[in-house]
Order: sequence, then C-alpha cells, then structure tokens
Amino acid sequence: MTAHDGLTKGWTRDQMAARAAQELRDAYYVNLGIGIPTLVANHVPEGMTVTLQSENGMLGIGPFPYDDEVDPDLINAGKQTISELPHSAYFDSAASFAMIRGGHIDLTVLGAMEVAENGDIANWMIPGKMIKGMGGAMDLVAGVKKIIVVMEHVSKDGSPKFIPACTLPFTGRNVVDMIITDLAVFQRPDHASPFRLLECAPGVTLDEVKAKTTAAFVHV
Amino acid sequence: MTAHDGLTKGWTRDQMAARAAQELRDAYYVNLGIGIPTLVANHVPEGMTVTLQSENGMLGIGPFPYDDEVDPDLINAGKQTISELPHSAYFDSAASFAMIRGGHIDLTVLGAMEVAENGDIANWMIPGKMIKGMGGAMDLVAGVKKIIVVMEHVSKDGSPKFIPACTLPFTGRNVVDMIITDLAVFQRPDHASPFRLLECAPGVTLDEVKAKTTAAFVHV
Amino acid sequence: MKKLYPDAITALEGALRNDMLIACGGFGLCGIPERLLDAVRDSGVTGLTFASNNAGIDNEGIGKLLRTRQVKKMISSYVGENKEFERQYFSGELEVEFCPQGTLAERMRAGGAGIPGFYTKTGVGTLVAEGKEVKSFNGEDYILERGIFADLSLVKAWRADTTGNVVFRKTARNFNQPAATCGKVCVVEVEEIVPAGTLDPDSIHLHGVYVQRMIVGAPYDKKIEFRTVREREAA
Amino acid sequence: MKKLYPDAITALEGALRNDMLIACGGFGLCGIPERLLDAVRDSGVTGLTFASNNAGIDNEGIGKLLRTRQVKKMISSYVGENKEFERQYFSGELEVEFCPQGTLAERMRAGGAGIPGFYTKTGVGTLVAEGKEVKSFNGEDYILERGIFADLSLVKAWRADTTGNVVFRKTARNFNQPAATCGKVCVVEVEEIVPAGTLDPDSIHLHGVYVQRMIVGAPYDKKIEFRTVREREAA
Repeated sequence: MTAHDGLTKGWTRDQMAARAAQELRDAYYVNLGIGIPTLVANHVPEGMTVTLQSENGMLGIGPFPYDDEVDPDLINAGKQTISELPHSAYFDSAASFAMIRGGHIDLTVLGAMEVAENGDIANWMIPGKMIKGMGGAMDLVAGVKKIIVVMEHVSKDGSPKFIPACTLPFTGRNVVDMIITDLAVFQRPDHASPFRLLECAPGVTLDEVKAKTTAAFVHV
Repeated sequence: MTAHDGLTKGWTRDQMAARAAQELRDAYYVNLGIGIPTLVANHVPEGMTVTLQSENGMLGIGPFPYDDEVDPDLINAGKQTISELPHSAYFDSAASFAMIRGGHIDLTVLGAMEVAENGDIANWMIPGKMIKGMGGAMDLVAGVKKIIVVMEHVSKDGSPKFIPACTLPFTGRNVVDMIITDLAVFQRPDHASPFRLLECAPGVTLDEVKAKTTAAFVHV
Repeated sequence: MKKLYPDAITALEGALRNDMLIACGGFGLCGIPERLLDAVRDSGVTGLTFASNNAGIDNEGIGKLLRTRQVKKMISSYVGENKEFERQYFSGELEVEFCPQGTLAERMRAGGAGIPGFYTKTGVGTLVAEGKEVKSFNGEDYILERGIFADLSLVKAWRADTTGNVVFRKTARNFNQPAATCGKVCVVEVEEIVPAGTLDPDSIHLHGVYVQRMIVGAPYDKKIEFRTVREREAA
Repeated sequence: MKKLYPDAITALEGALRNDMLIACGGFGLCGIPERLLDAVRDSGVTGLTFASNNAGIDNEGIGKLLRTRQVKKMISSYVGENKEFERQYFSGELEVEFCPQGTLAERMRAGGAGIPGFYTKTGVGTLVAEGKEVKSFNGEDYILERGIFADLSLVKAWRADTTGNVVFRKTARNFNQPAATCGKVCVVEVEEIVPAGTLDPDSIHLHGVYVQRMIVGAPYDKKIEFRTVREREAA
C-alpha cells in the first residue's frame, strides 16, 4: 500500500520529510525543527553521515531512549527525552548559537505558517493569539547556510501559504532557499533569484499548484 | 640584615612587591604582570586564599616546576614554565579575556613607564623604538576591578614617572587606582578623585617625594 | 575562601531585593535551579525581572514565582505551556521582552564578558529589530543587541569543587553557563561537591572566578516535560 | 565523512592561495601548529596575513614564514623576541596591526560566531582606538571592534576523535579554540586520533562542526621559550 493509490494525491508528512532528506549530503551538520522536520532524521540515506544539532546544546542527537535509559538531563530542543551517540558532544547555549549564527550548520529544516515569494518566512506569531515566542527560529533562519521549509501547501481553511508577501510577523527576511509542501517543491539558487517549481508530488498537476499558490514562481 | 640599615633608603623590588601584597584580600582572583609584579605571589599573607590568573588561559598558577616536571604545554603569560595546583583549571584565550574584560578579576599588579595624575598609564610603547605590542595590558587596565602600578619612582635618568600627563602612548585612560614605587604609595578612592600620598618608604621624606614627582597629589 | 553555604536561603542572604534583574539557567525544566527559585519565592521579593530562556510551566521553575506574582517582566525566547503566564500576560500584569534564543544566550555571555553591545543578523527586519540600531557590515544589515548585566545569577550544575570550579551534565548545561557569568553575584546549586583536584582541570565548564556562592541541592527529583521513548526490539 | 588526512601538505590542498587571511593558534611557542606552518611555507604561497597572538621567534612558528618573506601582514598583540620580524618591520616590508590580546581573541570568537562587530572598553583613548567608532553605553565610551573572518584556520590540539571532536591540553589551548572557529576551512593537527566515543562528550573543547580536516603531527619536539624551574628541597 502506498499513499499514491489514486485515492490520495500529494505527499504525506513522512514523504515530505523523505523529500527533504534528499537534500542531505555526507558530513552535513543539520538542525531539524519540531514536527515534520523531525521526521527527516528517519530518512537519512544509507551510508551517509549526518550529524544532528540540537540548539539546546548537543551535536549528535540519538534516537528516543529505551524506557530504562530515559535521562532528564538529556533532551532535544522540543524538550523530548533523547539518547546519545558515540560522537555526541554537549555545549552551552551561547556556544550552540555561535555555531548557528556563525554559519557552521549546513542545513535546517523548519515548518512555516507563510513563505513569501521573496524568501521571507513567518512562523512564530499570530497577532491577537497567545504568543509563545520565537525560540531559536530567528537565529536559525539568520545563520544556517541552507534553509528548507516543509509545510502544507495550503492552510486548514484552504488559503495559500506560499504567497506574494507575508501577512504575519516575520521570522526572517529573504532567507528561505527551498520549500517542500505536500504538493510541490520550489527552490532558488540564490537570494536574488525567484523560486522555481522543481517538481510536483505524484498526481499533482502544475495547474493545481498554480491554483493553490499566490506567490509568483518560475516553472518550465 | 634589612634594607633599612641607614645606608639604603626606600623599598627594594621585593619590598615593593610585599607592599602590593598587602592589597590582597581572601578569595581574590589576581593577575600579575611580568617583572616586580610577579614577585607579589611570594608575599601572599598566611591563611589567605588568592587565585592567580594567567591570561594565556589558566586559573590557579602554581610555582615554577621541578626540573623533571617541566611541561611545554604549561606556561604563564611570560612564557615561563609553571606548575599546576589542585584547583587549577584551563580555558581558551577568548574565555580568559571574557573574565578580564567582564570585571571578574579583582586585582591586577602591573609595571609602567609613566602614570599621570589623572590615572592614565603608559607601559607598552616608546615611539621610534621597536614596538613589541601591548599583549594583554590594555585589556587588563580596561577590565580588572583594581589596578595597582608598581614601578621605580624615577626613570634611569632621574626623571619622574608619576607626572602631570603621559608623554608616551597610552595603555589606558583614567584607570590606575594605586601606585607603589620604591619611595612611596599613592592611592585614590575612585576615578574622579586625585591621588593621595598614603605612605612613604622608610627613610623617605615628603619633601623628597615632592621633589621627585611632577604629578599633583594630595597629602596630609 | 568559603563559597559553600548550608542551604538556599542562607546562600541568597543579602543578594535579593525588589525590582532586581536575575539571570537564570535552564532550558524548559532541564537544568533549572529549583532550590534557589524556591528560596527566591520564599523570600517574598517582588517586581523581579528574569532573563531566562523559558518561564517554567505551571508551578514548576519560574512558574512558581509567577503564581505568587513576584515577577514583573520576563526576557525570554519561549514561554509556552504555562496557563498562569498566559493569564498574566493578557491581563497586562506581566511584561514580556521576546528575545531570540541565540541572541539571549549571546547577550548573557556578552554581559559576562564586559561587552555592552554586539551586532547580529538575527531578527533583522522583524519585530525584534524595532527600536534597535541597524548597521551595515560588508553590505549586510545587522542589529545592535545589548549585553545583559544582571544583579544576580541563579544556576544549576552537576558537580563543583570546593573552590567553585563547576561542571554541568549533558544538555542541562544550556543557559546555565552564560547566565552564571553575567550576574554581579552568582549562586550555584549542585548535585555534589568534590574536593579541589577531583575535577579534570582541562574540563571545567564554569570557572571558580565566576562563582561566589554554592549549595548542594540534592537529592533532585528531575522533572521531564515530554517523556519520549522507543520500544526495545524483541530478542 | 572523512576528516583525517595523511599529512599536512595533503590536508592543505586547495585551501591555500596567495594574499589570504589565516587565523593561527598558539601563544608564544606553546600550542603552535608546527606541521601545518611548515606545509604552508613549503607550498610557497605569499602575501599572507596572519591573525595570530605572536609572530613566532626566529625560525620557529610563523617566524619560519617571515624568513621566507611569505607574510605581508601580522594582526598580533605581541611580537617581541624576533630579530627578522624587527628587520622587516623597520624596513617597511611587513605590516603590523597591533591588537590587544583580549580584543584579538574576542575578534576571532566573534568571527566564528557570526558577529561582525562588538563594543569593548579595551583601548579607549589609545592608539588602538584611532579610526574606530566610539559609542557610549551607560555614560561610558566603548570602541567598535570587528569580527575576524579568516579564509583558513590553523590549529594545534592534543587529541581528536575521528569525527573531529577536539580537546586541547593545559595552556596549549589558548588561541587555538577561537582561531579554529573563524576560518572558512579549519585544519587541525593533533598528537593522537582516538575512536569516536573515547572522549568525554561533556568535555569537548572544539566540536566536530568546526573541523574540516585533521592530521596527526606526532611526534612533537615541543620547544620551550623560557625554561624556569625550582630546586627540590633536600629530603
């Protein structure tokens, strides 16, 4: 059974994560956001060494621990208990963001509420609703070499999320390099170029992507 | 036999260091410059715990090592081999000067070519001669809580070193708290006040100090 | 040089006053100075500003001090999972300065290192940049962020020697190290005190020069926010 | 992920070019990347700028590259004990930017941490402040210093695991840690490589994320600038 059985179309959350994992390269240091981005860790290609950074102070995130190995002093940035790998190492929060801000992390995969056609991203605040804070998201989009957004193509009410300009408060300006949705993948080679439609999910047509996207993008 | 036998007057280098050591307090963290200041370590009062910082990355400087304990990886800021104490600890240069710049070192004792009556100090450069560099001196005078200068009262040609205004390039401006020379001790309670003559060395008169000092200072 | 105090209340004597700024370690509930926060609550001081990545959760960590209305302002990057916080925030009782996580950590480190301001790309063009100076370096905009100079640092660590050399354990290090450096007085609670010479001198995370007072807070009942586990494969 | 190279020349392949900026660790002769500096000399690249606390001594450390006229400029805090340096300096062949030791270390750390500028009290009102922006914070003047963004970092360490986690030994750590972080490419020479999992994960001084290439440079004949000893008391 696959998700592309004709009844559903587009990518599942796990397939979106798998698509993002195709952007990994050997020896990459990677920071994964909460939600779908976390699933990317399950799709690291065989034989590739990818080291996951957790911004609360760890390189080399291991899988969830066995029940009898749970350690309250060992959590990820989502505050979930995790485990250690042989090459794991710890550091403080200032050192952690020195790595991030200093451009030493190769790739981050983040969720978003909105991405604008110029690469702006909004993912931390809805005015009038409870504001929880930006956590490390602003630091990540400002500092990491490559920024991949993984998100549903449209919001629950059906409105596009890849749009001409963000309506919500920005997390970062002109920072996104790639967008992976359940319907399509968009990419741009640099921050002066427009996004280009790279591929559509199985069963998804260009027309459907166009209909559900208000952002301008290039396509073949 | 003492130095005050009537034949000599004023303090020896070692006595100047001993006088500076009277400014130590229990639990102080202290950075000692090269030369006379280094001798201060020999005069830490009995029962007092003073921790010496070396700006190349060590807290808890021990004495020179025994010949068979010399370790090329263990030197002080003067590049001399030293030894370790039970509470010694190491760190990198950025961390070392974070301590210094951040005001966490209680006291530093430094040499000087000139000190001005407003607390300016010059101790790193003579124009026209080979410039070796300021090393950590500018950081120390800018960051340490209390700055004590230990120097000969006059230079080799007999000219005063505690003067109205520095003639040599500054190491720091309005930073010196106390001056200990072979003839006298000057102190000021804060950086807005003038220096006050605190004491004269045995056999030294106020008139002699006045004659050999061009800086204005307060005295009883 | 006696840095070890018998308990948290004694260790905080003379170090607390109303309307002070406290830098506090911890990430979520991981590595929070529980004993010291309890003692701050019991002291009754009010009008506190906390520089702390999080605000605890209901009745844990700084959350305890929110409940007693002792906190005036939080400087934090993430304050979710806290109903009382939400209530006070919406009613205007509690002021919040949102600060990106890395900027917050760097501001603490800067304060500790005598650096009153530094430039960062983080937050450029966002709400975080409002009211802040912008400067261009090599054609790119950066904003000026300020060092945090706190009145008091509250820190949770793993082990310390009698002279105040401190080590943390795993991800409980987090904000504890930078928070420790930026306070006029730093009080550290540890799980264990060991004799000087026990800890590896090459492996000290927080040096004695930063630590004025210490207590042993053990035994700790460390709380976990999200307990996630995997199944052991059948043999 | 293969970070270990067979020798210094191989490890520097493609990383060297004329007129580049190199951040280099070491304090005096303590913790200098001897093998890598030899390989830079042998490569013949010229017009180099070194950010390094010292300039070596005659025919040791960077002193070797001064002798071969490969160095255009030094960014240093102390350059004494070096006759050839003195000669080139006075003849105008060598440019020197004197930088206070703590400012130099912080500039390297800032470059590594993505901070293009920071304010410091060090050097205010001195020659070091000339041409630099001054800004007042709480009534006190500070000068703007710039982060160092180097093309290459040359580092000497004690041990590393195969993934590039590095530890230093005693005061040989010095500038090696901050220098390592501020280069586009960081090459580290170590005394020993150990398997991943050997080093204490709480005690890594330089994390693998910063280290692109490594070599084992042992055996080392570590030189001492000033050998000072004390007499053993008679039994």
